[in-house]
Amino acid sequence: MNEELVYLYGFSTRKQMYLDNLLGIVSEQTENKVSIAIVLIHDGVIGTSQSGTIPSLLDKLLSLSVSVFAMTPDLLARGIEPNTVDPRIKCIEYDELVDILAQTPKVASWM
Amino acid sequence: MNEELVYLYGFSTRKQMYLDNLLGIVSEQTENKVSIAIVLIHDGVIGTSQSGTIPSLLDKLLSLSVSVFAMTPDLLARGIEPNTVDPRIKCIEYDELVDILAQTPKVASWM
Amino acid sequence: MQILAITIYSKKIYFVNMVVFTFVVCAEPYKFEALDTMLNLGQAILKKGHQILGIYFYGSGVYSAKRDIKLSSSMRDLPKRLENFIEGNNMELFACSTWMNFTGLKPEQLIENASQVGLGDLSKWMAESDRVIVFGPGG
Amino acid sequence: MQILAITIYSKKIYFVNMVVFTFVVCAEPYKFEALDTMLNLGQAILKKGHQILGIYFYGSGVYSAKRDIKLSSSMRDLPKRLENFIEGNNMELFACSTWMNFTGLKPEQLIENASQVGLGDLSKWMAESDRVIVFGPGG
Amino acid sequence: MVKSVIILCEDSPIGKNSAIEAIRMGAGIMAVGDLEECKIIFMGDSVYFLSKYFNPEKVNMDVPSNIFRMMELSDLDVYVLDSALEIAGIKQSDLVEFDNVKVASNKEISRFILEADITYRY
Amino acid sequence: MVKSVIILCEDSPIGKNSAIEAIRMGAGIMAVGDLEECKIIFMGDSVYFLSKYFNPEKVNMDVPSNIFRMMELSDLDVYVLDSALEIAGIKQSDLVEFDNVKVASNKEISRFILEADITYRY
Repeated sequence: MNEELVYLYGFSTRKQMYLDNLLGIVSEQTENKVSIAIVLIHDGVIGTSQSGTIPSLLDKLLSLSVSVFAMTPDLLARGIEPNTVDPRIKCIEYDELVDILAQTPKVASWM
Repeated sequence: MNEELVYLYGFSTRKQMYLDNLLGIVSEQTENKVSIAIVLIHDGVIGTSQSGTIPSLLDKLLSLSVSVFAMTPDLLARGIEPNTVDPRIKCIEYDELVDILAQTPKVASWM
Repeated sequence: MQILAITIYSKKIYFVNMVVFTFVVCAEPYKFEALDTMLNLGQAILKKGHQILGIYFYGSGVYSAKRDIKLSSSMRDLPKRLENFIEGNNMELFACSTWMNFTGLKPEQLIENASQVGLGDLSKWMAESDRVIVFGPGG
Repeated sequence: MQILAITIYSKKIYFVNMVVFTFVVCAEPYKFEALDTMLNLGQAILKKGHQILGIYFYGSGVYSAKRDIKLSSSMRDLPKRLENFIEGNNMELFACSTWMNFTGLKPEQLIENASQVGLGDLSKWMAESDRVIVFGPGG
Repeated sequence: MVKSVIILCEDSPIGKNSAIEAIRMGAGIMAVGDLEECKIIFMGDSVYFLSKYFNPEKVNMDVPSNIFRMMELSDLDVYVLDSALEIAGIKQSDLVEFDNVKVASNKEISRFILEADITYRY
Repeated sequence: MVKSVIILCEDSPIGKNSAIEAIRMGAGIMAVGDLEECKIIFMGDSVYFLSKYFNPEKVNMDVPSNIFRMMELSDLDVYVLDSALEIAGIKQSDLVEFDNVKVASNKEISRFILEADITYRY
């Protein structure tokens, strides 16, 4: 919980194009040992469940040394059970999101 | 020019998800010897130029026995030179689109 | 059916019948290109002698039928283009009454000759049309 | 800076300072979820004791600040929620004047306590904020 | 002369209003009796709409019970693409229980589109 | 306190108004003098906007000369991702000729985002 930058990513990870761009940038940033958090919000939570197919680009993102979160309310709204979410993702509530936003100096809104 | 069904496809072929769905359906329809036309319109013309990278799903679509058209005005508006478009695609003007729409009994608007 | 033209393509002869179109537009203007393409395609359809029964605006497409907007001088005037298009070609323009409510648009805010109706009128048009072209909500 | 709380996480102690937020909303209501999330996140931010300077509506986001819409009984009343949110928490709501013009929205059609301003006011807010969260145009 | 209509949905039902509007539109055009048939096809991310666990209240959005009632009362046939359900991890037993909601294969949906007079994506 | 801003564009400049609005917004927030810096980054399908062959008049849409003037007159730095240009098949010599339009690598853009106070996608 001492990341320098947090991304709020709000697009279905099954829409390849946008995730491609995020992945390219975050890969580069983590290579330089910058500590990054990514919060999957809105349709960004789609594709995170192990009950279904996890898109390969999301899998790549999860293999980087970044902290990845998913918004529990967004999961539940879509009927996705947080228990089934890939264990590399931490499911969080709005009050935890607020703490992340307050404690991370920089926010990138990608939604 | 005696297709049974014409699709008007209006999304960037670099947005994988939508093209996936179209490809699945059209593949099935052509297997059953149905004659299909696809008109790439709006952002659907993106990805057609051999000067750039042709998305692999578009390439798959072009390898099916379907007639694929691209709207010349949409290409030119985006600065894509019709001469560079994959030769499996026929570039057409609005008046040719009207003929296709008038002569093909069924239209699917995917845009 | 009225025969409009005979065209020859790939050594075959085609008789082009007069075809009746209906348009449905579901995206807002200036953000997505749906309305622009509808106008471009509409002009080409009429030029070839086919008919357009009308244009139905659904969802945030209803914003496309609003008059009295203030544009900068370099921007195309879409409400005016639309007004000219339907007036010059004697066709109807309907905005979905449900979405007029959801957006708070009033009938008097619509462009010249446009009116609000329910989806029943769209189905009537569909049943009278040979082709229906739908410009989706965009995005 | 005002310290709001001390939290312990992974055996480390964190001092939580009061953080000042600004929101920007660029999508229309009922079509995209931007406005809903803004309200959810906004409530959570205030509950934790942080501050929100204001909400700026840009692009077709300006439709979100319109009052006087007619919803069906099963629909959430977003203009009312927004009105309650800014009124109960003493914050400002601005709609971009350029986009008010492009959409033909009039200041008197905006919800209670909302007003139209230029982008200069947004940059002033940005300069006074610790965090700016932007809800994009959607799609 | 159009008699049968197909509406396609591909987008997430929370992120965008497409699923709800496809049904509202389908029910609306079927109400008067000018058309004979309307099928709504859910594929891609839209399939979450038909999960019995779909719960927009979790993000303070509208419960779709009214929309489902519209769907039931009208003569809409709602189909959901089997492979899209699999990708989303939704089992058939997880689907909302309505008589007019059925699972269909890509083969069937491809045929539906060929049979219908018009098809459009909302 | 925010002093520097980055706006990201990913969408096609004809299909959606994102490219134009990103510049309008960037120019607008830089006009008053509260902020020190604003960079606009074009990637994905948005890069067609910066091709010198970009020509919206072909579909009867607005010529972006006003928007380009806005871009020039304000202190905006406009960057375009090199790999996105390559995918689109746009050579550097095909780019509009403005002093404030520059090609940047993924490495550079990644650094810009780290350096800026806030980043957002329009």
